[in-house]
This record gives sequence, C-alpha cells and structure tokens, in this order.
Amino acid sequence: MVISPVHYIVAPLLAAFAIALLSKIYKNAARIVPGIVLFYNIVISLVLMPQVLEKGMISEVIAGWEAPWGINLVLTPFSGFLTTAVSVIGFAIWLYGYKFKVRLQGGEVKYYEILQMMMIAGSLGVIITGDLFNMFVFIEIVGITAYSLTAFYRHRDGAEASFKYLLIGSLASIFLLMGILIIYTQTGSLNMAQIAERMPMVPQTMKVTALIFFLIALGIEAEMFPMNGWAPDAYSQAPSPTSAVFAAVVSVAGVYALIRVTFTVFDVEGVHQYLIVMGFVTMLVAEISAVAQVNLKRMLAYSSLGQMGLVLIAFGIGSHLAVFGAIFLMLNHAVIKALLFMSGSYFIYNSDDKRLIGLNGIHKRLPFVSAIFSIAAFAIIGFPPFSGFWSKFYILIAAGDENMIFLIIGILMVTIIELVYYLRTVARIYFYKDEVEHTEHKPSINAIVAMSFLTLFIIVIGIYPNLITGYLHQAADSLLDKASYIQHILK
Amino acid sequence: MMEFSEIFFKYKDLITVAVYGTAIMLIIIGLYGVLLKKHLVKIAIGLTIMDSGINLLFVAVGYIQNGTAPIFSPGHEGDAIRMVDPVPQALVLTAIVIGFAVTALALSLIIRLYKHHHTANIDQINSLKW
Amino acid sequence: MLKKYIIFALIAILGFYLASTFKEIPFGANRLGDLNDPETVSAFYLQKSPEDLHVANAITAIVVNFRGFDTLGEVTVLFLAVTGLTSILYRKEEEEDEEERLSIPSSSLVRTGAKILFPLILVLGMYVFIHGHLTPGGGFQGGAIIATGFLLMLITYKTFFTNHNVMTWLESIAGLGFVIAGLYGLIVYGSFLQNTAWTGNLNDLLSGGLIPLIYIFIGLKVGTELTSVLDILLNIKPRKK
Amino acid sequence: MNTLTIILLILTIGAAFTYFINAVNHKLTAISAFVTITIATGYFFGLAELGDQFKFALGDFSMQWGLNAFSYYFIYIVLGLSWLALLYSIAYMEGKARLGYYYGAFLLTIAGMFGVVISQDFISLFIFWEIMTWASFLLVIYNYYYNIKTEGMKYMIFSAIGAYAMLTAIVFIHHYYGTFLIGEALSKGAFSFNQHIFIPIFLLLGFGIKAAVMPFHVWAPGAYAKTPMSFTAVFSGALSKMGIFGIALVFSTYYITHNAGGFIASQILAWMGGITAVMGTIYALIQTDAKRLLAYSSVAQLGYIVVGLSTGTKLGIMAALYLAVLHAAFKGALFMVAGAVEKQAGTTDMTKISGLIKRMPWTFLVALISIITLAGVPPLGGFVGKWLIYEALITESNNYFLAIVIFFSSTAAFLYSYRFLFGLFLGQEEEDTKDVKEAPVTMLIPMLMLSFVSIITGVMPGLVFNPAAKAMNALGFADTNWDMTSLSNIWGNTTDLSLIGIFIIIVFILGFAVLTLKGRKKTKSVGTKDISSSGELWKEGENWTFQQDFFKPFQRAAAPLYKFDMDKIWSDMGNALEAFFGFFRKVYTGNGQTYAIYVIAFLAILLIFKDYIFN
Repeated sequence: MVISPVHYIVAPLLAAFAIALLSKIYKNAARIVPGIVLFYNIVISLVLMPQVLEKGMISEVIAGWEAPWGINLVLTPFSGFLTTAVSVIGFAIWLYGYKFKVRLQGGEVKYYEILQMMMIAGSLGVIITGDLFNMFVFIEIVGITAYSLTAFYRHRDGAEASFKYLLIGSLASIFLLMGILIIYTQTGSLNMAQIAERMPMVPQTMKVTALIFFLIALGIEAEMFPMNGWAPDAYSQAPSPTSAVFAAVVSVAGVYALIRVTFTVFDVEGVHQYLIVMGFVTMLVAEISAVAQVNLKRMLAYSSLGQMGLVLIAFGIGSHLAVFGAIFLMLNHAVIKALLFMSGSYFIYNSDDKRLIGLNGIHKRLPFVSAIFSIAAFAIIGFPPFSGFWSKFYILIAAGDENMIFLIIGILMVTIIELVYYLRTVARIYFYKDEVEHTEHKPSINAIVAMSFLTLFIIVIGIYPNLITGYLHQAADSLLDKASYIQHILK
Repeated sequence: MMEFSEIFFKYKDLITVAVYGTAIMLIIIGLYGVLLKKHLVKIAIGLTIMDSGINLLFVAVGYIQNGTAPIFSPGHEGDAIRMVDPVPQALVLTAIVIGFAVTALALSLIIRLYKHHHTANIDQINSLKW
Repeated sequence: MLKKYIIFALIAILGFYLASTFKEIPFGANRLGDLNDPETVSAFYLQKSPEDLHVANAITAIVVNFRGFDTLGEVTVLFLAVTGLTSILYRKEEEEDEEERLSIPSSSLVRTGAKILFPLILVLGMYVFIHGHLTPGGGFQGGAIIATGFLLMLITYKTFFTNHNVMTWLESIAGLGFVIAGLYGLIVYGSFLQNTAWTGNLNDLLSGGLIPLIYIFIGLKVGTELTSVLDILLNIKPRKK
Repeated sequence: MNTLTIILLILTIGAAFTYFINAVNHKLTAISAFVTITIATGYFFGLAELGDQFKFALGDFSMQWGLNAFSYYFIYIVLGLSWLALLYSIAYMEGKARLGYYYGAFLLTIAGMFGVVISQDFISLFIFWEIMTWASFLLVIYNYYYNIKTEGMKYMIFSAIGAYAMLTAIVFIHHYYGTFLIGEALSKGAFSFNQHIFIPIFLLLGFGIKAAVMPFHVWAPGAYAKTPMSFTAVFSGALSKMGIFGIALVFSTYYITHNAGGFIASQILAWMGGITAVMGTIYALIQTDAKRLLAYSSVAQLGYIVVGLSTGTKLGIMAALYLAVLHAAFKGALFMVAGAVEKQAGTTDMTKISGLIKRMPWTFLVALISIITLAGVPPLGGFVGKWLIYEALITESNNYFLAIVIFFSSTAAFLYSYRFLFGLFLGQEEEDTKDVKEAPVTMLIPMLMLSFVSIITGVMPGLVFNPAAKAMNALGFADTNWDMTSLSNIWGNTTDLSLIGIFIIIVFILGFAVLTLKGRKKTKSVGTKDISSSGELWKEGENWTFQQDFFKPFQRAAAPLYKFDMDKIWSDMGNALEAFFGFFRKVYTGNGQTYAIYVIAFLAILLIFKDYIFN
C-alpha cells in the first residue's frame, strides 16, 4: 500500500475505533496506540513532503471520483508544511503527556487519548481537505473533541468554559453552513478549486455575503477578536497537553481554513485590509488583556490570541515575504506556545496554584523546566537568536515593503506590552521569594525528551534559519499561486 | 384538481416567502433564544432551532419545481430530469447528525454546570472572566 | 432593557440581510444544468448513481460513496460525541448517587405496549437501513429508528439497562467495518472508499457493491451510538439540593 | 575561520563554560572568565587586522562582519575596559552568590558589544544589540528582586523601545534602499535627513536611549546604581558608548554630505545633549548615595559627548570620540572606586561614611585623579576634551549659548565632584569605618591603570587623537594629522600641551611643597575627631560633617528644576496605561451570551458595511 494523504485521517480513525476493543485486551493500549498513530503521521509527512516539493502538489481523490466530483485531499507545499509541523508537534505533545495522565483514573484515560488524537486528526483533516463541506465536517470533529476535552477535568471550571466554547462554536458551524449553502447555490459545486474557478461569475452581493459568513465562522475558529471570547476560558481550563494542542494545532488549522477560503476560494477585494485591521485589533486587545492576568494559562492563552492576530496581519499584507513570515510565525508559534503550555503546566502542577504567585522562585525546584519556559518566553517575544525573531523580522520587512509604517510601529508597541508580562513572569520564576505551599513533582523523562526536542528546534532554527526557509518559500509561493492550484486539481 | 405545478406557479411568490421565510424565521427565533434567554437549556434549544432553520434552508434550496425524490425506483429509471437536487439532502443528513452530537454534548455540559453551580442561569455562571 | 432592543435590532438586521440574500436565489429553480454533460456535482451524481453504481437512491449513493468521506467524518463526530459525553458525565464508583430513573412507574398498558413495539421498531429500523440504497431512508434513519426503540424501553422500564459491553463491541466493529471497507477500496483500487467493480443490477437488493454493506455498518453504529447517548443522559440525575 | 568569528566564539563559549563551571567549583568561575577575556583581548590585538571581513547569509539576507578604524577605536574601549573590569571583579565579586550567572552574562555582554561594533549590516547589528541588552539586563537584575520590579523593568522597557525604533528604521532602510549593509545604505544616503527623515530619527532614538539622552535617561541612574559596580564600570564606560557609536555612525553621513535639511535635527540633538548635561549634573548634586551621584554624573558626561557629536565639525566629533575614551577611563575608575568603598566599608551612602582617606589611600588617589579628569582641570586628560568641545562650539558651529550651558554644567560638576571626594574620603572619620582596610591589589591595579590613562592623555592627547583621527577617516572625514602632544585650532595656533602640563605640574608640586612646609610650622596636626563645637555639646556618634543637606542653598535655588521629574512623568504614563488595559480587558466579560452577542453584532456590522469593506 502506497502512503497517501488519506492515511492522515484513516490511521487515527482506525485506531480510535479499535482502542475501545484493544483496551479490553490490554489496558495500556489506550495510551500507546495514539502514540503509534501520531508517529505514523510523522512518517507519512516525511514520505509525502519530498513528493509534494518535487511535484508542486499532491491531490488524492476519495472513492475514485475525479476532483470536482468527489471529495479530494490536497497537499500543497503550504498545507504539507503545516501537516508536517502538526504531526511532529502532536507526537511531541503525546510523548509529553504519556505519563502525565497517570493520575487520571479508570476509564478516563481511554476517552482522553481518543479525543486528543482525534482532535489532532481533525485538524489535519481541515488542513488537507480540498472540499468545503468536508472541511466543515472536520471542523466539527475538532469542535466536538475540543468541547469534550475542555470539560474533561471535573475539579476545574471546565464545563463553563466548554459551554461558552460550544455556544460560539455552534454559531460558527451554523454560519459556516450558511456560507457553504450560498456558495453551493451559486456555483453548483463544493470543491474549492472549482468554486475558485467559477467565482468570477458569481454576483458580487452573493459573493460578499457568503464571504462574510465564512469570515465570521472561520474567524471564530481562527480566534479573531470579537469572536474569541471563548478561547482564554477554554485554553485555561483544558488539561495542559490539550491546551498545548489548542495553541499548536487547532489554532493553526483555524487560521489555515480562514486563509485557504479567503485567499484561494474567494476573489473579493478588501479582504486583505480586513485581515490587517482585525488582526491588529485582535493582537492589541489580546495583549492588553494578557498584561493583568493572574492565571498563568490564561495569560498564555491571551498571548496565543495575540500571536494569531499577528499571523492574520501578515497574511493580510499578502506579499510573498509577508506570507512567508506568516507561515514561519505559525510554525514558531505552534512550537513555542506548545512548549510554554508544557512547561507552564509543570509549574501549576508543582504549586497547586493556578495563579502566577505559584511561580515565585520555582526555578529552585524545577531548574530544567524553568529554563525551558524562559527560553520559550524570550523566543515568543522575538528575541534573537531564537526562531521567533526571524518570523517577526520577516513580517516587519514585508510590512515595510508595503510602506505600512504605522502598522510596524503598532506591532512593535504591542511587542513591548508582550515583553512586559513575559518578563514579569520569568522574573517571578527566578527572582521572587517562594511563598506558596507546594508539592514536589519532577518532570518525567518522556516530558523532558519532548520539551528538549522542541527547545532544540527553537534554538537551531534561530541560529540557522536557512534549514527551513527553502520550504517556507515554496509554501508561500504555493499559497499565492491560485491558478496553479485550480489547474492542478481540475487537471 | 390542479396539478401541483400550476399551484406552484400561481402562488410562487407566496410559496417562496413561506418556505424561505419559515427557515429564516427559525434561524431568527433560535438566535433570539440564544441571545436573550437566560436558561441554559433554552439556549441549547435555541441552537437546535437555528440548526433546524439552516437545515430547512438547505432542503428548500435543493428543491426544483415539479421535482420528485431522487430515487430511481423501478419503472422510473429515466426520471433524472424530474428529480430535485440530491446534494443538499445528503449534506443535510450530515448536518443533522452533527447538530445532534453538539446538542447532546451541550445537554451533558448543562447537567455538569447545574450540578456545579446549582443554577442554570447563564448570567450566574461566569467564574472565568477578563 | 437597552440591551434587549439592541439585540432585537441585531436579529432584525440579520434577518433582513438573510432575506434579501435568499430573495436572489429563486425557489424551485433548476440549477442542475444539463444532466448528460454535467457541470454541477448534482447532475453528475444523478447521472452516475444509476449508471455506474447501480444504486437506486441517489442520496444513498452520495452519502455512502460520492461523499462517503463526509459520512465517515460524521460517524466519527457521533462516536466522539459519545466518547465526550461519557468522559464529561463520567463518575467514579464511589460518587454514585444514582436514584430511580422514574419516580412513578409506568402503567402496565405502556409497559406491555413497549414490549410489543420494541422488536417491531428494531425490525423496522433494520429494514430501513438494509434497504437504504433502494428506498428512502438508510443508515442514519434506520439507526435513529432503532434508538427510538431503545428510548421507548428506557423510559418505560426503570430496570432497563443496555449492555455496555455489547454496545462497545457493536460500535467498534461497525466503525472498523466502515473504515476497513474504505481501506478495501484503497488497497484494491487505489482510492479510499472506492466501490467494488461488481455493482449488481439497479434496484436489486444486492446491488451497489459495498454501498449496502457500508450503510448497514452506519446503521448499526448510529443506532448504538444514539442509544448510548440516550442511555448516558437518562442515567444522570442532578443532585438534590 | 575568521578572526572576528573566533573572538565571538571564544566569548560566547567562554560565557557558557563559565556558567557551567560554577556548578563544579565556585573558585574557578572568576578565573575562567578572566582567562576567556584575556584570550579574546590578546587574540584580537595580536591577530586582528583592519579590513578583516566575514560574509555569510542567514535567512534570505547576506550578513557581513568587518573591522575598520572606527570599530577598532571602540573595541579599544570595549575590550580594554572589560578586561580591567573582569580583573577587578575577581576580588570584588568574591564570596557572592550566582557567580556563574554573573560572569556568564558579563562575557555575553562583551560578546554583544563586540558584535555591535564589528557589524557591517543592520541585521547583525540589531541581533548583537539585543544580545547586549538582554545580557546586561541580566546583570542589572543581579542583585535580586528588588531591582526587577523597578530598575530592571525600566531598563528593559526603554531598551526595547530603543531597539524597536531601530528595527523600524532598519526595515525602512531595506524598503527604500534595498539593502541591509550599513556601508551601502550610507552611500545611498539612507541616513540623510532630506530623504525619509524618520529613518535617521528612529535610528537616533534607538541609539539615544542607550546613550541615556535626556527624556530617555530615566532608566540610567537606577540601572547604573543597582548593578554590581564591577559591571557598572563597563555599563557606563563601554555599553552606553554603543549609543555614541551609533549616533556617530548616523550623523557622520549627514555632515559629510552637508545635508541642509538636517540643521534642525542637529540643533535638536545638540540641545538634547546640552540639557542632558545640565540636568544630569543638577540631579547629581542632590544625591546622597555615591553610586547614584556617579550614575547621574555619567548621564551628564554622555550629554557632553552627544553635544560634541551634534556639532558635526571635525573638532566636535574629535572631542566626542576623545571624551568617549576618556569617560570610559575616569568613570570606569570612579565606579570601581565606589565598588571598592562599598566592598570595604559596606555602603556608599555619603551620609554614613567619611574620612576614608587614611584607610584607603590608594583608592583615594585614584578617585582624586579621576575627579580632576572629570572636572576638566588642565594637567589631566579631561581638560583636553572640554577644550575641544568649547572650541568646536564657539569657533566652528557658533553655538555660543550652548557653550555657556556646557560651561555652567561643567562648573556645577565641580560641586558634585567635590562632594564625592569629600563625602567619602575627607572629613571626619566615623567610628564604624575604623576597621576598613585598603582594597585588594587586584582591585587596585585596574583602578590605577585607568588613572594612568587619565594622566597620560593629559600630557599626550595624541595617543587618543591618532586612532580617533583614523576612526573619523573611516567615517568619511578628511584625513587629519594630530600631533602627539599638541592641540591645534583653526587659527593655526598650536598649544603645546606637554609644556603646559609640565609647567602646571611643576607649579602644583612647588605650591604643594611650599604650603606643606609652611603649614608644618604653624598648624597643629590633630585627629579627625578632634573638633571644637563652639559651645554646643557634642553627642557620641553624631555626624558633624556637611553630609546632610550638603548643597542646601543650591538645592533651594534650583528647586523648580527638581520639581520637573522625568521619572515621575514616565511612571505616571505607565500606570495610566496599565489602568487603561485593566479597564479595556473587561470586554471579556465571562458571560458566554455576551460573546455570542459580540459575534452577531460583528456579523451585523459586516453585513451593513459590506459594500464599503469589500468592493
């Protein structure tokens, strides 16, 4: 059997259905099988990426019906790059959480593992699908798993966060359906490439109305400003590996969906300006809210929103360099924020206090985790020589090339806000006196391996970005080259 | 007795208004429930009503004048020309099931919330804020 | 109060724009285009469904084959919803504060009626999903009917519990069956969910290749999962204050 | 491998090695750091040559490191002062905690400064600038968590503003001139004030913050005073010079091309420098802590340098470059003196200690020489710098009023110089400081060496003039020859300094000898506690020196100036912003329904304005 993009989806599905049976035979199956599946995802990525880069694009049809008729899966350099990143980070998060969940009891582990794995698989599905309605289905898979996982812990306010998420998420799915419906009536197709091809013939009002519904629905998934009220709650209440998945995987999928729809499917002008303005508002509001947080995970969640805002700004600028920077930032943010949630959760675990006070002087107890947290914090601010610097730098250069001086000043001012609260947090870890009662939980070896791996990535890419810039250029090209996307899929 | 097509033709505007109007009204009523009702279950009901509205809209859009169900029953194999659009119906099937799943989850969350907060008023459930 | 009027205004604006949008989409218009040289997916499906797949019910053909991937995802959503529901409402043994499901036992009329109807409903459900490719209906509809039967039993008898073990097995096997049927296409024909070459004659019970089989799996899965949802929700009671 | 790369590697690897070796043995840490800097310094002055270059590509950008006379000049300051400061650190930091952290960050800062100086493209300049800032930040917060909330955060925020201003300018240089190479950008006129004025303005902002120019000086006094003194010597002496380095770089082109539009900018910079000099001096007067006094004095001195640069004339820039070296020497020495006093006597609060002259004579000698240099009294090097500045202001740029301002400031500098000297070393000796001993030899050596620089430059300013002339040449100023021992002015007169110097020294020695010999006979030598009280009863332990309210009349006279507190303005701004943030984040009300309303409202807005947003 030749490895093809559909394996990304089939393998987790097979595993999800089988885990229930397997765990009756072998108790630890529920913990190990997702790891195997996620590792297999990395293998798929490694096999497929060279092909994608060579051919420019891989398109796979489902059920033997050629592209415009059946559902098709597309791996462009852009989506291939993201699936690779998501697979690797997903596996790292699994590895990190392998021992973490020992303290959950009974059947919970099984459900947790299935949901977590399917959340990653659903995000992969959103990224690789070439069909609008199929994207809706995958978004719903992500949504359902996310609602369940947010409410997973009973002793927290998970249910509340989850309900808010569900409320907004349902609105998103309704508006998404509305957008799909309008597009379907106008083009008679659900395939993105064909819709894109027929888009010029669609009346302007219809196009714009449909686009607005898409922007709202996918804006909710991509955590844009007025629609992102659910996000900090969900991030902060979910189990920590899940928060990492939210930040590293789900938000990436959300932004991907938004960008794919606005860039490839629609050809409406003004969308770029919209993305820049809303991205900036998102970033500003999120970072402003992050400054005064007393809860670590909530602070990280707001910071995540801010980064997503910057990604949207970069996509909004729309030049090659900007898209390049945006994809770079997506990657960086996925890695770094995953790392922050991973190390941050050990702080919380060790201090029995979700608030920032629990971090005071914690470096004495957790020197390794503290170091990783600090490196990740510096990296996300954009301090050279970490990878975060390069992505921000590229975005600024791209903005400069478009002569957007106020945007640049705005971004940098927000960065200073970001710097303030991250610095305060790191200072707490290293320079404050330890006053809170605490328990001792050293990180387990698998968590250390996972975190070291991601940290190494940040540093290596920061010192030598040329390792991935080649791929990133191809990815940016492929996103912007709408004609070849249509042509390749419709043959 | 008049053929359906004649009736349809005669009252086309009225039927359009009735069908689309019903669907849009359902969405609006659902939205009213979501935005203004304070009880969690009512909000969940609002979401379900919105779902129904959008599903109805799907089916309505797929309707073709004089169309029959897209089934090639024996003796009607060549009737494709008279059939309604099957795709929205298939999509609605999916959408309904997803809507069901979301509603089930919403209800289970409401149970949890009620146990935890001893209230189902959404205004009183805001321990996570700012 | 002001908030209320603002919300009314918002809803009115939304309604106005929805109405004005759908005014442009004429009701009942034929948007399929030429059926013999299809440009829209619908036309293509209507053409290929009887010709290539030999499936009488075009919707079944779409749901199971043309857009089978959606259906797989949708079944997964249901499966995940059950998993999520279980995990959300999961309780450890010690905190069991279960009470009687019904405070008042149902009347004997209801109980007898339920007993008689239950097998009939199950049979009807199975009929619906087995004939999914021929007649209106199919896996989802059949599954829903089956779940209705169980719902009837659950609300009639306090002591009626579904056997979780059996449910799990059925659910998993049905799910695996769907995926494996898809993999069969991937391995043999190189495309996931691709139908077999043998598709029988239009309107035969044994026609459409893998489609009826997959629909049966879907029916079983939907039936068990809906039942599980009802079971879980019915077995939970809010704590008394 | 390239020399410059190797030196950077030595410094960074040395930093890491030093950090980790601390875990093995505390005693090895200082030695490791000192060995690292010695190797790096030796390697540089031994093997590096002008014109060395190292080119490579990172990301999509080509980068270039290189050595020219201008950077060489600053490397003298960076490596020389760092070497002395690390030598000083060995004894100064002995027995303190977190040595690995201290030395590691120290070496990293040096690597950052070295990198800034050798960068020939803006990306590496920015990267090294950031590394330098962060590493020095680590040192600012070394003295634990009192600092982090106030001084450390202030330093970091201002540094970030500066760095990001620079980044903005860099991005736009790339946009308009398509290059990141400094040389290329210079030749294309990227720093010109006529085209795209905000580029030089942003660059100046970036460099000016590091040089602590007036409205942005707020971070400096606190950061200087709270850092371990061994690092403050480098901090004030070398690190803040990076700002001067940048300003010189940006402004040089302006003057070479004789850019008319920049006159106002030049005036603004000149006045910023002038005000910095005056205000720094005035604030220094009222400090009771010697460290803070020196910190404010440092701000004021950088003001002179900025004034020198702003004139843009040959003499002015020469004065600035000359003062840059000299300030590194005397202010480095003075901070080391403060450090020695702090180490030996436990505090630098001038109201608590006095009369250390008998206990720490060598330290006093260093302080005396450095103070004389600072005040600009003829026989020593400070005089030359002041002279050049006055000459540049009066003869070349005709900025008489500024000259008066500078004159006022340097006169006032006498007051605080005197206070420093008197407060710590002269006056009546305290009971508590009876047991104070002289600083260890390894601390005295660097101090004495820096004093020697002050002395030698006074007699032979050409030692500094020649490299400075080469540096100016590298910046594009016409070649100038400077005699070893003379000052020349535009009237063609030359003043032989060595003659003046020798003459003055002879007079000084003779006068001193005469006074002493004469005084021997008439005055009675008494102990410092043996004072008469004019009828008032002297209580045991009461301090009768002038330490309290030292310059009270002056303070009263300048009261309106003290009310104008930049520090408070900035912190008020910070508080107001934070309050605003706190108010604004309430959009996240916590009510799920409100969030749903936001969604619908946003949808409604988009629908209403769809024709305006998407067309």
